[in-house]
Amino acid sequence: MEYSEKVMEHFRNPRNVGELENPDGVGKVGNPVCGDIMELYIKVDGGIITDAKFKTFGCGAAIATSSMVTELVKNKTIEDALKISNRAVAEALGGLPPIKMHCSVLAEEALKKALDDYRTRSAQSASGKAA
Amino acid sequence: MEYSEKVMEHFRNPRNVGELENPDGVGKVGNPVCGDIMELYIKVDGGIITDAKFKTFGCGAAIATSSMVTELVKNKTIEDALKISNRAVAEALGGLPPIKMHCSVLAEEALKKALDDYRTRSAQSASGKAA
Amino acid sequence: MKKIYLDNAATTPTDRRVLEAMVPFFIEVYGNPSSLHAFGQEANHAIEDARYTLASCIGAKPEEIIFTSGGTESNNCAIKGVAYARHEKGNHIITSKIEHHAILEPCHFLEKQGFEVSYIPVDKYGLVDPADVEKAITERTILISIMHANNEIGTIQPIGEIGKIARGRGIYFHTDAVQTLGHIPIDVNELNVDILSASGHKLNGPKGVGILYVKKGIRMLPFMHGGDQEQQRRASTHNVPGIVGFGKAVELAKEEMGKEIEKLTSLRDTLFEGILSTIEFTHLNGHRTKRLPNNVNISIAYVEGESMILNLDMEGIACSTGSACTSSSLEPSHVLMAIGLPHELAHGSLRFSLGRQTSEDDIDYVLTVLPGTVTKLRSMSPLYKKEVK
Amino acid sequence: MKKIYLDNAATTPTDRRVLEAMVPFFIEVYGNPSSLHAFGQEANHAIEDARYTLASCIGAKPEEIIFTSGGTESNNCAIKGVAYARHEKGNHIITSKIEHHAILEPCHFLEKQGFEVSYIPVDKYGLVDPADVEKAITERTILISIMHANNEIGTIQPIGEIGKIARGRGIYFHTDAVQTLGHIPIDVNELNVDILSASGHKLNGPKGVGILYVKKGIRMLPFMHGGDQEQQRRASTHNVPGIVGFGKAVELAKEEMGKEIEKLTSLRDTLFEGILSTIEFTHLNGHRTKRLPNNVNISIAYVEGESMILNLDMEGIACSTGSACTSSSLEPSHVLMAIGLPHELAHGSLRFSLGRQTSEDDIDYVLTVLPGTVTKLRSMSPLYKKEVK
Ligand SMILES: Cc1ncc(COP(=O)(O)O)c(C=O)c1O
Ligand SMILES: Cc1ncc(COP(=O)(O)O)c(C=O)c1O
Repeated sequence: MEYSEKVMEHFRNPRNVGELENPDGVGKVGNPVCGDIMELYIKVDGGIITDAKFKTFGCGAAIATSSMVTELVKNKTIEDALKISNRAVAEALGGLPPIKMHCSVLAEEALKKALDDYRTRSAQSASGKAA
Repeated sequence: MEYSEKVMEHFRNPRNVGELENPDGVGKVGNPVCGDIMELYIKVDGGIITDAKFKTFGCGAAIATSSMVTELVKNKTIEDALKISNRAVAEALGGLPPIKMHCSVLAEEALKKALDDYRTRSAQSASGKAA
Repeated sequence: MKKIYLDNAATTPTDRRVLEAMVPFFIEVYGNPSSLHAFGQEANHAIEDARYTLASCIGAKPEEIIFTSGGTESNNCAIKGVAYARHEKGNHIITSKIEHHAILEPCHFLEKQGFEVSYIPVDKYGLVDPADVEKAITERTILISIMHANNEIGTIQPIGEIGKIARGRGIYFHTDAVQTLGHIPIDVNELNVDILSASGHKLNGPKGVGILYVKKGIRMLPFMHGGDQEQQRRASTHNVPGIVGFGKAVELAKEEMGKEIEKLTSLRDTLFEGILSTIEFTHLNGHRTKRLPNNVNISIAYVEGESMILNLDMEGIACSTGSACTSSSLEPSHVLMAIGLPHELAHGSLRFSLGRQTSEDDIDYVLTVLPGTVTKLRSMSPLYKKEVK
Repeated sequence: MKKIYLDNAATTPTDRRVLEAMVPFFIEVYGNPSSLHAFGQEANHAIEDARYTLASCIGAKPEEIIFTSGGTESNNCAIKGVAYARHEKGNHIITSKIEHHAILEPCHFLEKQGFEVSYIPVDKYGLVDPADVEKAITERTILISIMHANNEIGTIQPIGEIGKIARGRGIYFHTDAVQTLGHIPIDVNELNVDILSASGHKLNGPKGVGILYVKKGIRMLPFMHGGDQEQQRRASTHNVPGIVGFGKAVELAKEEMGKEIEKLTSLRDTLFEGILSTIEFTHLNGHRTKRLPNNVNISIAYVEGESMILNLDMEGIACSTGSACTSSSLEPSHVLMAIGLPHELAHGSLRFSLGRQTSEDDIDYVLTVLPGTVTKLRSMSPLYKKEVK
């Protein structure tokens, strides 16, 4: 098993580590049994993701995919963000060892959850406003 | 598997190779299946074995035990010769590898057969004389 | 960059003196020890010398030592060889939950063939209770196999006691001594073992060579079938340089064992005490004293093992999580689970295994680097935040 | 004294260039290839390079190569691994009467476990007739294993043809190529083989390392159970120096094969023609042309093999009767019996196997010494006297 240079680069210097103060969407996935836990925070402004941060407990690939997905998602519309697949994350990292592909799946799931969360929240605040 | 120095010495320079012209006893043992064939010739004079020779097709141990048994038997009485066991032959050679002990058995058998042959012949010639 | 190798439980560098002893057997004395000619016989002498050295190091007779290709083969041979030889007597095997995969997998294979295996649990230090072994024995038990010391957490088992129980019941007793040969004293008579496995590369010998000690009178089938080598108990052309190297490694290990144990025990304690005292939320896995002199296994809460290893590697420090051969697996270590660690701690443990070349400076360096690495990873960890805030 | 090694079929000296390639992996790049850290990953690169070299030498893909501890393990793994994986499909195996013990003994072991094995006879040259193999196939045949070239008499089998038959019937086909890898061209696609065994020490590589080629899609159980190495198909810490050495040996053998075949074929023919023309009552065993370039096997009537070997050894010439691993056995070679030799001739045969270092002078020396040795032993032989007088 060996990581690509790009994975190692993101692992060494992960982008967007941390939490957002008042996030518009949060996605939490994984569990301690499989050894990977990811939390993804997004900020949305006018349908555009303006910021993204993560916290991850996990292996090198988990950290690198978290870092990459936050990079990929920034400045994207919600719609485009929904199209980001695990393969896209893995490819952006120059590939992942087969045994680590599940980390990219986790990153995709975290993103989907955060986007879901954003939509639930905005629906609520919309209905709140409407109420 | 390894031979003692003494075995190698007898193998390198086997004593008493050949046949006797008019032997008083001949012992032939072994067969091609097991890979060892021994022929032992003795000359007897006044109850004493005065000469012994051998021909052997066989491994290093077969040649060395043949050589040793001819040495051991010379100048022995028939009675003493009958007492020569395969162990005695092996010991006189400084031991044999376990897998080669059967060669010493063969040597003992060849000797016993030669002595038997001698006794049969002398009994015959005695009865011949008596008749 | 400094390069510090603290993964000696995975494998060790071959000692230069060992390599020097091996070299002639590649290019000069290259005969096949089974050959009758001088080239073969000279090689044969060399392996018999090594056999003698190995045997006398563990209190065995030379003819009780079989050379194999390593610890895994020795274990496969022990487990399957006894199972197949004694299956008319019974089909039950007893082992522990914390054995190396090279024991557990042969057991799983035999289970599919109709054998039954009891896996004895361990306490929180990783100790097997001999009473548990005794209770597990049935009429149909043919083999007990308990490792001498664990490769992950270093816990040393009460082998002598378990061996006594086995012997009292006429059951064969095997121990996997791959982590102990050359590191702590072994006497097969005191340990009451019938069969013992060891591997050359764990004691600064070469990779690809092992031994199986089989007490005289013990009945086993061969595992590697073929030629007549090793008294028909293990076929294949002898790995002469490997065997010679193993012999040399054991000779050196025996000479230096006393000093080595003293040095490593002290470095070991410095290392784990240093970690426990400078990094919060850490704890030592395994037993504090019934422990290999070279083993430090630490759980570091809120961080994951692989990312620790990669970070330490970037600083020139080589260590591992669990055993090397499963480091590509997603499952947390079965050993850490067996001692009762929760999943997240099992995923977040590090093994530092010291060796002949380890110095005080190396340990100091680890103690300097490690806290920063942990802080960095914890700052990314969603678990840390929650617990600590 | 002159020392001439003509037992290269038993084992070869390790080429100096091979040893040089290995040395760094003992003392510098000593990591466990399964480890994540730099020490491990560097070792991992080295074994993957070797895997690539091996694979491309036989027309395979790297992931189809499994490293083992030698030819015997590869053969055990092939035979038992297929048998256990496919026993629901059938329990019948086809092999030949002249296989190496490392095939025959696993087969005998499986017979005790309920498998059935057909041992195909050979003709007087040691050739298997593909039609005989075809006739032996039943509904329950799961594996055919026929060796590429015989280790005693050097006969090269029609593997491609047999492979075609096997493939046509959907039966796995294994070949023991221990005597051929690096000596004659091998292409697994042309040979139609699914599984192939080879061993490092037969081509001036190190002892204790082998390969098993397993075509993609072929189902086998592992033989050596334990860790996750080799895609879970063969456990145990990689023998890194051994694997690197094997890779280098194959690289060299491939480069030099053309010249080597030419040189050895010519020396081989000089040797056996010399013997046949100067010593009466001798004959060549095996096929005259479908024959390994390095193999001369001669029956010398009226003398026994071991005493020949010992006498030649006294003159500095190393050769063998039959295969080295059974040279301690009393039975005559099963191969020589299978080609129809009477017992006394089977007991009286010599194998000279030439190697990279063999020179014309060596062959001349043998031709000078041999007649005297034969005369000496015949003068002691009770068989000679009878027949010849
Ligand atoms: C306890 C234990 N048993 C068995 C083995 C397997 O030994 P090897 O890798 O030499 O096959 C190892 C190490 O890998 C080990 O630590
Ligand atoms: C044809 C053949 N198969 C298998 C083997 C066994 O190989 P190894 O000794 O490397 O186990 C040999 C040589 O010993 C051989 O000549």
